[in-house]
Amino acid sequence: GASGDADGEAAKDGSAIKIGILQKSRSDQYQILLNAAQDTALAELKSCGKIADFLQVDADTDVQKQLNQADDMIAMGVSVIIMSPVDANGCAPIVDKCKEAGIPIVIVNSKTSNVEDATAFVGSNDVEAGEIMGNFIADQLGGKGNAKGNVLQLEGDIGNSAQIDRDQGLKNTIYKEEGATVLESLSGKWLREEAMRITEDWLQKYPDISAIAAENDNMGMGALNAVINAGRKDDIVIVSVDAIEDAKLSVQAGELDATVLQDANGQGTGSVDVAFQIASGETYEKNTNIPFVLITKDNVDQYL
Amino acid sequence: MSNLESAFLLEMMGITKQFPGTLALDDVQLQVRCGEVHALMGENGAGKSTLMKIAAGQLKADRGEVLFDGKPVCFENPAEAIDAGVSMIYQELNPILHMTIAENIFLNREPTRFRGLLVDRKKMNQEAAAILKKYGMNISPQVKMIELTIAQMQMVEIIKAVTFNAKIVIMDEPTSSLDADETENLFRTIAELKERGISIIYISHRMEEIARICDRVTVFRDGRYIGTREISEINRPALIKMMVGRELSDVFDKVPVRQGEVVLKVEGLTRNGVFQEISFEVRAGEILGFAGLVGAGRSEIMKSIFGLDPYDSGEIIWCGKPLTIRSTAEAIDHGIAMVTEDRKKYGLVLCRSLYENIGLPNLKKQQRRLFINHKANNAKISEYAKKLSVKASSLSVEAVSLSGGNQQKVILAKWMMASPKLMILDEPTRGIDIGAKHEIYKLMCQFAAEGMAIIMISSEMEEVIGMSDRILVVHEGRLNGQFHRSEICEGINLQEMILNKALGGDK
Amino acid sequence: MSMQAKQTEQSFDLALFTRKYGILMILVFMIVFLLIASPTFRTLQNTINVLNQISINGIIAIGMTFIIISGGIDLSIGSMIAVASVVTGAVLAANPGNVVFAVVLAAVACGLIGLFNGYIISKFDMFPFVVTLGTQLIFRGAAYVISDGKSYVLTSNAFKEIGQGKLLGAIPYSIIVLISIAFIGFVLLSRTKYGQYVYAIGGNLHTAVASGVNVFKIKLLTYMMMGIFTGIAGVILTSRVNAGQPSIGVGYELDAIAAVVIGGSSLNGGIGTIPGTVIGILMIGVINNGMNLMGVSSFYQQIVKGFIILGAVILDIMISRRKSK
Amino acid sequence: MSMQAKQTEQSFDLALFTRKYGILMILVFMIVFLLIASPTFRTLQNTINVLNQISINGIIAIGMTFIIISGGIDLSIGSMIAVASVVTGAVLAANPGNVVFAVVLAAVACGLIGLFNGYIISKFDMFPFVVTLGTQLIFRGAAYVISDGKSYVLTSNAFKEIGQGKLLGAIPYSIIVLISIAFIGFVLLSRTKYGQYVYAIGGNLHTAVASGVNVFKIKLLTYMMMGIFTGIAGVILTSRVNAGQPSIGVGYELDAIAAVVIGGSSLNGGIGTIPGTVIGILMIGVINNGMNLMGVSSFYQQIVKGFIILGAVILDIMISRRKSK
Ligand SMILES: Nc1ncnc2c1ncn2[C@@H]1O[C@H](COP(=O)(O)OP(=O)(O)OP(=O)(O)O)[C@@H](O)[C@H]1O
Ligand SMILES: Nc1ncnc2c1ncn2[C@@H]1O[C@H](COP(=O)(O)OP(=O)(O)OP(=O)(O)O)[C@@H](O)[C@H]1O
Ligand SMILES: [Mg+2]
Ligand SMILES: [Mg+2]
Repeated sequence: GASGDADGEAAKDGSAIKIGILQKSRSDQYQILLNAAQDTALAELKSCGKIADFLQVDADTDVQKQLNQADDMIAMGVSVIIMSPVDANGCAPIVDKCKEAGIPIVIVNSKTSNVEDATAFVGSNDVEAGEIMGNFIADQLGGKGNAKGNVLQLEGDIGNSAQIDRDQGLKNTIYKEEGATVLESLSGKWLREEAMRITEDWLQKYPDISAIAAENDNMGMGALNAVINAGRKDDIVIVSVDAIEDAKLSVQAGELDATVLQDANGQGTGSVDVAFQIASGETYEKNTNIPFVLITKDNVDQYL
Repeated sequence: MSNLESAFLLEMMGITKQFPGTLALDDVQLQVRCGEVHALMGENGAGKSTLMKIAAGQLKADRGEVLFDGKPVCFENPAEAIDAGVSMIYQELNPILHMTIAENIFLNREPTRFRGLLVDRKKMNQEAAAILKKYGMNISPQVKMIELTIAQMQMVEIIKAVTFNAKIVIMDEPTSSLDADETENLFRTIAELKERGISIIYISHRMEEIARICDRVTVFRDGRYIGTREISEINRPALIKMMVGRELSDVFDKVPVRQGEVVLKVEGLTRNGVFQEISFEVRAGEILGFAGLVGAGRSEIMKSIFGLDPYDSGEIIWCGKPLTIRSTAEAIDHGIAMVTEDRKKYGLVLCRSLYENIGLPNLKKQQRRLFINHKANNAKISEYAKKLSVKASSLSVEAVSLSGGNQQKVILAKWMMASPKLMILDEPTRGIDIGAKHEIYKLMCQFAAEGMAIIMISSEMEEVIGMSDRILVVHEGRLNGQFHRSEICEGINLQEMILNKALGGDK
Repeated sequence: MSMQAKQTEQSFDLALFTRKYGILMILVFMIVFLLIASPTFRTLQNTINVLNQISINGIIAIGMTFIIISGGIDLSIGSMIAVASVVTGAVLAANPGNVVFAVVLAAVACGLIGLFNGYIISKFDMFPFVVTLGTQLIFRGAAYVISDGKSYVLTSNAFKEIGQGKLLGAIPYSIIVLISIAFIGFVLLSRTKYGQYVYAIGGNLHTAVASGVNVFKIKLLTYMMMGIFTGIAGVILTSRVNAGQPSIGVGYELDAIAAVVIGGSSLNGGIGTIPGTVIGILMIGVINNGMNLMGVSSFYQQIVKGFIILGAVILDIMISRRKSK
Repeated sequence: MSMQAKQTEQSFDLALFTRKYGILMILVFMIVFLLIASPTFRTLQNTINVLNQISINGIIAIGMTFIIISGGIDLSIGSMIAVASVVTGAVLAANPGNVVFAVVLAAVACGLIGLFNGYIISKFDMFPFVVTLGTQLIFRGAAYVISDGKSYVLTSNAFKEIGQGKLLGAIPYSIIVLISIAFIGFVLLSRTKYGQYVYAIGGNLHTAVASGVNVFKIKLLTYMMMGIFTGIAGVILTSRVNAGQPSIGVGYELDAIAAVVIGGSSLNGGIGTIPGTVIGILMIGVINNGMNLMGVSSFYQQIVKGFIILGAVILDIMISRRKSK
């Protein structure tokens, strides 16, 4: 991607740099990993005196809350803001406000609709995650172009950008397979118990299911529980996104077929690096793409 | 028992209780002997209920000493008072509506089985049935309270209180909603309790009851102790003077009023199962009395005319024109007002100020403007409050803080302010002290003289006879007889004749 | 006279039962409709499935019946479940063998939490709605603090059995737990002094006090019991999803309240029965299952559920009104 | 005689004001604490910030004050906001120039929705809690159906101004809207017949009926007004987040209810004031802002907020009790 300089040329003295983090959530398993990676990187910067301080606030997946927190942070006059946006459209105003206030902003994890106005972006493309899932299922069901079987889709909270993109990824892949049918998609609201309940009902309804694609691991694990309890794991392929701890363990144990790793560590560390580069006036990458990785039984050990 | 005669079971000395804005009790005393029926009297707001609530552990006194059975006590809550042997029938009825009669009577002392683990319903219902029978109530103990009439609820409350095996039973206006029969029942019960050496504190505004059943009387006025007398040694005027502080002339000083046009004419009004074929008329300036036993359906007739309840057939002719009343708003707009018998339910918004309570039905009339002129409005409200001598520290206090009788005055004030063409009064003086009664009667005459038509339902025979120009008697939802003022004056035993009709005689 | 007629039959309240009849008819109607419309619904397996799914909401709803009859409400259920989940998770993560200890600790923790609710509500005579609106935040926050926001991966197979295991391979344990709790609740509410007091407190607090009922103790007990039941439900849920999560259980109180209200309890207090609540629970379970079987989309599922809640309650009101007039 | 003394001063209810004093003191105390503890809190910019942030919750809380005083509650606020958001979004997506039409349509839609709530509640005399528990699902579902689950990207700059613009570059429009609505609410509640009737209905429904109040109409009006206010709040929120979303607004009713209750309104109905609610709104706003400024982690933010809600209400009760005993 393109590279650029931070607003103003002044290479700031480390003792004056204050980094503010707008977290999306502290309860979402993926976001926890991302937050932790940022935290580690920031703590290190602080301990060697490169930055004065940092501040993390969490929006609890509420757009308005994130907007308010951005206001508060701008009022506090931090040197740079890193944001994991709650919503692509909803958080776009934050980027504008930062621009207005002259505070650089690094967007991490998922994009805002006006991401090009932000100072920098570090993240992955969720459509890609959906495509990886779709391709994996196609491979399992007979290979691309020849895939056959009935697929069910567990969606996240409808309208959420991760849901929209991952859904798009699936639409780009498995939906296009002639031989495969996506029987139904229902929203498990990112929740394990909800996904489990829906899957239980599906298992009653459909005697012949070949695969379940869940838009996050939490739902994938819920579906897995239901499928195992019904004794039908051998017939059904389950894949989901995030590579949270128990999903990886489950892959290792040969239960969950695959999970798609979104590199929280890479995104977290990357975003802090870029933010620090901006604040201290160094050159930085405007767009950093951290790719998704498919984790199966074959390669799971290196991620545990 | 006789050796205990002089000993005091309950002694309350120097009791003081301050409410915000009101000194409800100011250094009062009360001494109740074992096995006596002790009357507590005083005007509305004198502090009777307050003192009794202190005795029953509902309220705590600011100062003063309570001796029970010779020992100083300080009940923290009603449970302690009950344990010690004090039980109370509260002035404001409080049944648990969705529980059965048996469950209400035996609340907190249910018979149990399996070592107290389970409630023995069978036993509870059997015992309750026996008790009900004993007190002349022919009802299953498994009927829910909500299905009872007010009088029946009151009887259940009484039964509950007297079966507590208490040493003292406090009765705060127990007869206010009972009819003659039930009152007799209660008096028998009281005599029985007395026999067993149980003391009774009896609060009532009805002089004749006091004279009949009480041994001694203590009088309060404005939160102060006035004195205690033997009933046998005090006559009625002297007692009234103790309470009111001055002499009262004849209570009913009804002035004859020239009657005007027919204001309301009702023809064949029927509400299926409640009342049938009711026809009558009332003229401007007339006071029309409705007599009958409690439960005869008088209130229901009036509620239908006022739009609170629906009716099934019949015609209402208002000032010569037929009128369909579908809601109270329509009735009020036409100039009908009604003081209902259930003051807590239909009369007051307890958590709001007296200003708001009195103003409520009058807002529409007060002005057609968008905003309320509080100043002018409140000035007018104060005028009416004063007219009815409402006793309150200010009109901005909440209605809940008023004594029962004063609450009734607030309701009267609210409707008088509406200056209706027809005022329906359902038991207007229930729970009201003798002085205030006097004033209300005077006001009724005054309003009648100004051309208002008045319908008065009352279970107090004296009141109906004393105030009405004409009396209609209701029996089981039907009109059964009419008496004119002229007959009233002839001095025959009208009371007996009305009672005969009310019981369904000559049908 | 009609009063006399009722005198003979006992303890089982016919009036209330007929009042409940309306809602029961709706449930029967729904079931019949689904039996015809959905081949899957007819299977025994699906029946077990439904029962299994309602067990968690059911256990909570039983506790909520007591709360609502006593004139209260508890909005902190969802958060309590989260506490139960992370407590179980934390214990099992430290030592997967400690299943009994984990379960007991979760129930005790939620019992104490319920006690806290009850204490504040009765000590300061506050609105349960407000108190639990506040404590709900506190408990959820506590669940996050305990788990540091993370989800515990559970590996104990014994623990997994609680929510996912079946007696003789057919009857899920969770159903057995629900039935036991419903039975205990039924006896407590309709056969013991405690139950009488719960009705009395909700029916008329002042009278209960004036009759010497220890309102403080009864309320405390009721909220504590709600806590314990929620703790049990939380453990089952944790076992079902096989993970201890602080974000779990959001909104569970609303489903439970809906079940209780559909079952004929009055939010004013003083009215309600356990059999009624059981009907309410079944109704919600059948709706959820039925819509999935019929392939109703997520958007419309909410709408249908909303209308069914409204319709059930309105119909119930109309039926009981007609009868009482 | 003592009557006369108080007769002169009117309309402004001193007793109620002193009752509110307690909560005002807590607010002042909190503000003083933050002024000392946080340098940022002292800035004018931050004050404007806080006001801006509370505007949405504030507008809803004003409407909720009427609802709660009338003895009701509305749990469907969050879903109504979503409807307002997608309606605005749909109109603007079709034609970005239609700002006025979009805003009016959103307010009208929510007004009708409120009317629907009010109709069911008063027609069938049902618990507002249950009704709005049901309609909440319906409205949320409707929002998803309208938008097909998608979020509308808004490009109109004029629309953006509503929630993000500032008068003279300093005072956000949303604050002005809040102040206007609070003022209208104040006048309506304390100076009009309608307001008196709302108090009467909430204080004692039967008495209101027997005094000729058209309860049906007043309830309908109140829920409709709640809807319109929520519609306005929804439009501001949509403009603030610059997107029309069906998933927006979840749980907003709870913050509004908390503000109203902190402000001294009784969930039993009949008691409450607009100034009290304004204090409640400010309190919640200051808590949220203060905790962000102090860098309190979100886990602890919830806990602190929960304790502050509890504490505020308990303190208020204790103060007003002390006065009354
Ligand atoms: N909770 C309260 N708050 C404030 N004032 C009160 C309260 N309860 C009673 N009062 C006041 O205390 C005084 C005594 O009231 P109380 O109810 O004891 O009178 P009472 O003698 O029983 O009258 P009545 O014959 O009308 O029943 C009255 O002035 C009343 O307004
Ligand atoms: N809510 C109700 N539901 C059913 N029946 C009722 C209800 N209220 C009253 N009744 C019945 O209506 C009849 C009239 O009762 P009510 O007590 O009003 O008569 P009343 O002549 O006005 O007596 P009172 O002297 O108490 O005014 C009674 O038979 C009573 O049982
Ligand atoms: Mg009294
Ligand atoms: Mg009557």
